[in-house]
Amino acid sequence: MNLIAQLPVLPIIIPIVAAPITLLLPKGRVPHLWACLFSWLTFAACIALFAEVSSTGPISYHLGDWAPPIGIEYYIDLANALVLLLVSGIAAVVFPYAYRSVQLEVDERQTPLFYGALLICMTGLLGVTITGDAFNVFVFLEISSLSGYALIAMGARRDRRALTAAFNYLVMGTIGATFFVIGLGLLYQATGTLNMADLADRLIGQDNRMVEAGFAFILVGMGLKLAMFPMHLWLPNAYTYAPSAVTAFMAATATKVAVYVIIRFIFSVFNFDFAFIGAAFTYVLLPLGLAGMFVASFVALFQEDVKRMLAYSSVAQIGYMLLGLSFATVEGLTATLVHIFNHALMKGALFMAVGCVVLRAGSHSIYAFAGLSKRMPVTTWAFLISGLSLIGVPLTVGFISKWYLLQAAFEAGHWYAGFLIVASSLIALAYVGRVAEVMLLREPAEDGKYAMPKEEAPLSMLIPMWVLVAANIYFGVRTDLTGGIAQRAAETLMSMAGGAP
Amino acid sequence: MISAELAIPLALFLPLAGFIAIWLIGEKSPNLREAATLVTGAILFSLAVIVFAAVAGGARPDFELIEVIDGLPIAFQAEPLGAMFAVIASGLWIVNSVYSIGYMRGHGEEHQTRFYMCFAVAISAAMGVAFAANLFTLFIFYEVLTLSTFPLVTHYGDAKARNGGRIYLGVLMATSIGLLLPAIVWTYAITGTTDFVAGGIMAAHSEAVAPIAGVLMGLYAFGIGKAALMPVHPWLPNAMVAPTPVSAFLHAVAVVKAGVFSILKVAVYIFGVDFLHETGAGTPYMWIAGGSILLASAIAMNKDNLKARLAYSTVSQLSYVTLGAMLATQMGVMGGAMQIAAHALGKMTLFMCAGAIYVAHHKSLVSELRGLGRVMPFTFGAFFLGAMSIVGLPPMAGSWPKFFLMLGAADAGQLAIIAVLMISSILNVIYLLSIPVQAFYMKPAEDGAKPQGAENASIQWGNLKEAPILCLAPPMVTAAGAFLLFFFADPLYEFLTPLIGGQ
Amino acid sequence: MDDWLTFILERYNYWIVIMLMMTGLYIVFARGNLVKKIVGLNIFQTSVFIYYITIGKIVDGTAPIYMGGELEAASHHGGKEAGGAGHGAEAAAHDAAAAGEAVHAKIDNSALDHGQELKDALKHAPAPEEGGSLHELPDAGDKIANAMGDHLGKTPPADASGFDVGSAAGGAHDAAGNAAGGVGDGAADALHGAMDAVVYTNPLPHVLILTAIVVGVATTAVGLALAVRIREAYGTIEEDELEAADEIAEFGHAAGERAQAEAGAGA
Amino acid sequence: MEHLILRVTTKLMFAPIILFAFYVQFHGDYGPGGGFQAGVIFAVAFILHAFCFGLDETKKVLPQKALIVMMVIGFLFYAGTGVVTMLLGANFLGYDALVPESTHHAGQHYGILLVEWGVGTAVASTMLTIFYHFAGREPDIDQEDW
Repeated sequence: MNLIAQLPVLPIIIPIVAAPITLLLPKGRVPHLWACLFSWLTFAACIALFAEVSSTGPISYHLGDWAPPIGIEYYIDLANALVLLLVSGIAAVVFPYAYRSVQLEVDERQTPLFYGALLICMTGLLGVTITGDAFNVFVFLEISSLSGYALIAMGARRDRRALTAAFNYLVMGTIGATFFVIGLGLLYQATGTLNMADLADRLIGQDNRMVEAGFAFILVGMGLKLAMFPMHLWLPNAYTYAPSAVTAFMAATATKVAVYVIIRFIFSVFNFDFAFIGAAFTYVLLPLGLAGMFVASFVALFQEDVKRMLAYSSVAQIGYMLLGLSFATVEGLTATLVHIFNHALMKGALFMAVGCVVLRAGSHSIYAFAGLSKRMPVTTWAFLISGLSLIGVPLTVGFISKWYLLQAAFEAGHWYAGFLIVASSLIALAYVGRVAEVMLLREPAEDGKYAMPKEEAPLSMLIPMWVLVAANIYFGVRTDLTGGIAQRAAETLMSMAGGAP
Repeated sequence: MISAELAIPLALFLPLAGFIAIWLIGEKSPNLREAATLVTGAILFSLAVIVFAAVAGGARPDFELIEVIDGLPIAFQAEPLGAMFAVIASGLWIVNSVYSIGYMRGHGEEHQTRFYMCFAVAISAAMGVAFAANLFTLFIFYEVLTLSTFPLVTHYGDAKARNGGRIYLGVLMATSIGLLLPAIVWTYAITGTTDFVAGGIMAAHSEAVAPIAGVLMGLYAFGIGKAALMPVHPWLPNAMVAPTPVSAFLHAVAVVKAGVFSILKVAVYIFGVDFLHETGAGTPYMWIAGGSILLASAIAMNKDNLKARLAYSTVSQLSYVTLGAMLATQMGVMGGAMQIAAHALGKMTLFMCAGAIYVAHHKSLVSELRGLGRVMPFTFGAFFLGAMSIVGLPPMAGSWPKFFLMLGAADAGQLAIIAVLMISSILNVIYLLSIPVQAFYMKPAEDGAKPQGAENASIQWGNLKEAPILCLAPPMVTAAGAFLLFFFADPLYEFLTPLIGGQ
Repeated sequence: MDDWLTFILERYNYWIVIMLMMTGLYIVFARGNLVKKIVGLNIFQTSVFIYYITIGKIVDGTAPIYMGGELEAASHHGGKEAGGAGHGAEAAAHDAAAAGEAVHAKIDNSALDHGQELKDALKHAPAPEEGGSLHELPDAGDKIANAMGDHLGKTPPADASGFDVGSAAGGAHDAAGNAAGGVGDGAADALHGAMDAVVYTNPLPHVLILTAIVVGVATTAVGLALAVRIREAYGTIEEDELEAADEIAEFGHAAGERAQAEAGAGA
Repeated sequence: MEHLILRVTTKLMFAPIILFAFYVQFHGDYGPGGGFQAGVIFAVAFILHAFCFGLDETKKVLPQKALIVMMVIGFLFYAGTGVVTMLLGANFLGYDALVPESTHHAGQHYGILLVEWGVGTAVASTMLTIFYHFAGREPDIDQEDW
């Protein structure tokens, strides 16, 4: 077996083979270690794949040796290699983190299922990213979503609202996925192919209503999946009541992958010759991105629950990504890709910090954070640094995102958007500052519901969390990986779509 | 002898080493901890002097740390203005540290370790601002400075401190992220660089910049919230909840100076004085600065709280620098630059005196100070000299910047500005000089506690009740500095000449 | 008037699909009962299945089963190639042998692969029915190529742009799109005559839908499982009652919570 | 005794249903059918059994633990085939590598059989697991309350 040649399929094969076996493992430590091991193997495969792609260019892998456009193709270029790296990297950090948190938050009998489902969820997300076949996107999307519903519902041990949240997510997610399939059906009817590259070829010149409708269905379907404002209503509850590890993982990856799908469809399947693409940029993505940035940030400001606050903040951050996209320039696309990566780092770290607090205080209400700096200083600082990153303070990844986004806005001539971007980060300043103030300047509760021992979270949680925090700083200073790669990826995507490079 | 190239990175990292040392020593041995602070300060000052000497010799030592985004390195380069700022900040930091020791111990404050740690980070950030070779680097250290001083402002942790801290952080971050960052990115988007270049980078892209130059200048003028141009000044009075050494640090050593320093840098090295003059982009802000000068002085007159009065005085004085930059004449810039130095010494003196009064007698209202001069003659003597410098009376350093600013205003043909400067000086006299005069010559009010000896008609040496020597000596040193600077204004002028294009 | 009627009647499948789709969506949003929501979701998904299947349906088509003689097989597969994969005529003619081989690839492979991942979701897998039946076909590649060439050659060139021929050759499933409908039909007739052999329905949508059905089953199973759990946790599956229960829990809780926390925090 | 007819019929039907499942399973190689359908039909036999004899009786025949094992094995059978082809030097699921010297792609034949077998096993066990879970849930609420 030639490992390099088989590399593109390994990120899928490794976790998907490992996942069912977790079901057979005894409860307790073993499923966790097993899942950890395979998440790291997957990460290693993704790193190798990324190195391969960035040195030799796009890779196409033919499943079952059937050549595209007939066979299913895995197509990896820089854009999805970056997302693959991100998803598997976050997974590699979340899996070790999960153990103690899951012990507390998930029914013990369900732990093998939990790790199995988390592996499958990761597989699904990786699959969505890696595949070059449009229908395959749907299949993988549903794999990740179905396991996601189950994972969210497992939070029911702590709060029964997890069940209703999961149910609502299921309904919305299924509608979204079905819309996506309708869109694919229309495209298939118009072209007779489902391979993305082939679709792109055959769509050239087909500016008819069927293609338009297909695009609209795909956009709305993915919009539901990625919680594009105003289709975000499922997200806050789902993220709030899911087990902490699940929230950290999904917040960092699931919506990002959906954004990636939109990018892939807009730039690699459709192209700028379609009038409706331009219209979608101007009349859909731009206003919705801006509205999401503000409305969601503003709602986040008034949340008593830190997890829910961060969930709304995620909706706002998705607004940034869509905004970057809507400029339809290389800079804008670069900004979106960079922000996809960076936001995953900061939100992952933030939700992990909340998970640590939940472990000790048993609550993610803001009152549980009172005086946290005196009880869990290590966690507090992790939260603060990633919070600063969310605001966009220099030397953190958030700043890099803001910089790219602002630059894109000014260069695209949308200078007003530039000011709206910073205005929205000021709201982020307000809501992060609110938590920071409670953590730093309030006295901890001595008794009552939020009293907790002066005890740090266990190292098994702190180390993964600080790995992400360190990444927040590292990638805030070194942007070769994010900025450089994202720019190259954006240029490729842009030239595919026939836009100005 | 350390080369100037090496001195720059050392100046940045040394305070961080001091930070770690302070952290490790902690409460175990306060003396050792303070020694660490002072040793760091002393070395830092000598490093700054090395750079200063090199710059005086015409060198432009530089250092590049890392390239963050293509074309956007974190890089440093010393030039006259920055070198001057570095020397002032690091020199006053030593004085401030000595004073802090006296104040904090005299007051029995808590969390002293955290206090000194934050100071160390803040001074490092101030060095970064001073030596920044481009706007990007400047912005980074500007934000670090804001964040590292936040724990200092909220030092007491009570409701008042929380509120003050909220305003402090809110205004500074809101202006820097909301206005300064877009301004920098905009500049970068237009010119493709953020480097500080003698003569400015805008002139080469004048076609693109000219229509928006006014807007851009506004973003800088208000975005650099630390310069406290009205109406973005509220953070400054609200930060007065902090212990006095912090106030001194904010007002004299680093924070506000970093603000006006940034404004000067932008005016001189980004816009370029000539370009600014041609486009007239600075004119509206010149008037705002003028208004700010008068308005803040007027408010200061009505403040009975000594620290609040000094705070508004700072708002007013800072606008001198902004005014100098916006005049867009060589003399204006020179006046602004010298004002940084002169005001640092003068205001430092005043704040430390205020703190000393508070430590010795727990008085914080101006009206309570009557007669106190007879008990604290050294403190009020220093206060008097500092106030003279701020007002701009010879033989104190503060007279030179006023002189140059008037020259600059005359050059620019803005006679009204000269009037503003004159009125401001008169107001300064009223609200600043009246304090020592009252303290020395007036009897204390009938009601309220009277320090023993305050009612005496003259100073009786046996009745003196001065603050501890560590609180008393620093203001006297800075007052003396302000006095000396008056006579050494020419070397400073020579040193700063490259700023205005001279050799 | 006639045109209108034809327009509407010819697309009867779309009307059915749209009606089902809207019914399903309406149920999802209008009904408070969680099980009914799932029923609505099912109807909604089913409409999409029907849509997919009808676009693959060919008038007079039969199931794609291996029917004997190699030549015949070749012609099916040739036909299927053009329709199933919907290649443009140029693409098909360009390298018919390769394309012919690719045909089965798409068919059994997509079935397999879509199935593969899905199975993982619920440990199901769809059946790649055609897989086996095609295994000999690559040998017949040359013949396919010839047959393809013939068919394409006989297609009336006048009204056949490359794209139309491609879709029409497949047996004129509606792939020609709204615009190309008439042309496609004509082309299809021409081809029917030309082929004089068994025409069959494009199987690819079926395979896709098999996959989608599995997803649907999985979704329904998860949804119902959640409904059961909700019933156990709340004692109801009516949405408004659930919301009321949560509200009571939250505000009964939250008011005390806040006071307590404030007191505790000494604020 | 009221279920007598049903039970006898079920007993009679059970074997033919299983047989038909196998037919669909293997004929899937040549015509309509295959692992998915076969798995469902296979599961139906047991579901019918559970309807007439009660879930507990069925669980004696096919305990839930066994189903999980079947599920995993079925899946691994499928994925394993793919991995084996990878080890043999082809791409994932490149069946031709199973019998590389064949002139008529016999590898395709074997590969699909193996995969289908795994699929059938997994589907049957999954269907039954779903059924077990729904049917076996303790009815802690009265029927009227639904």
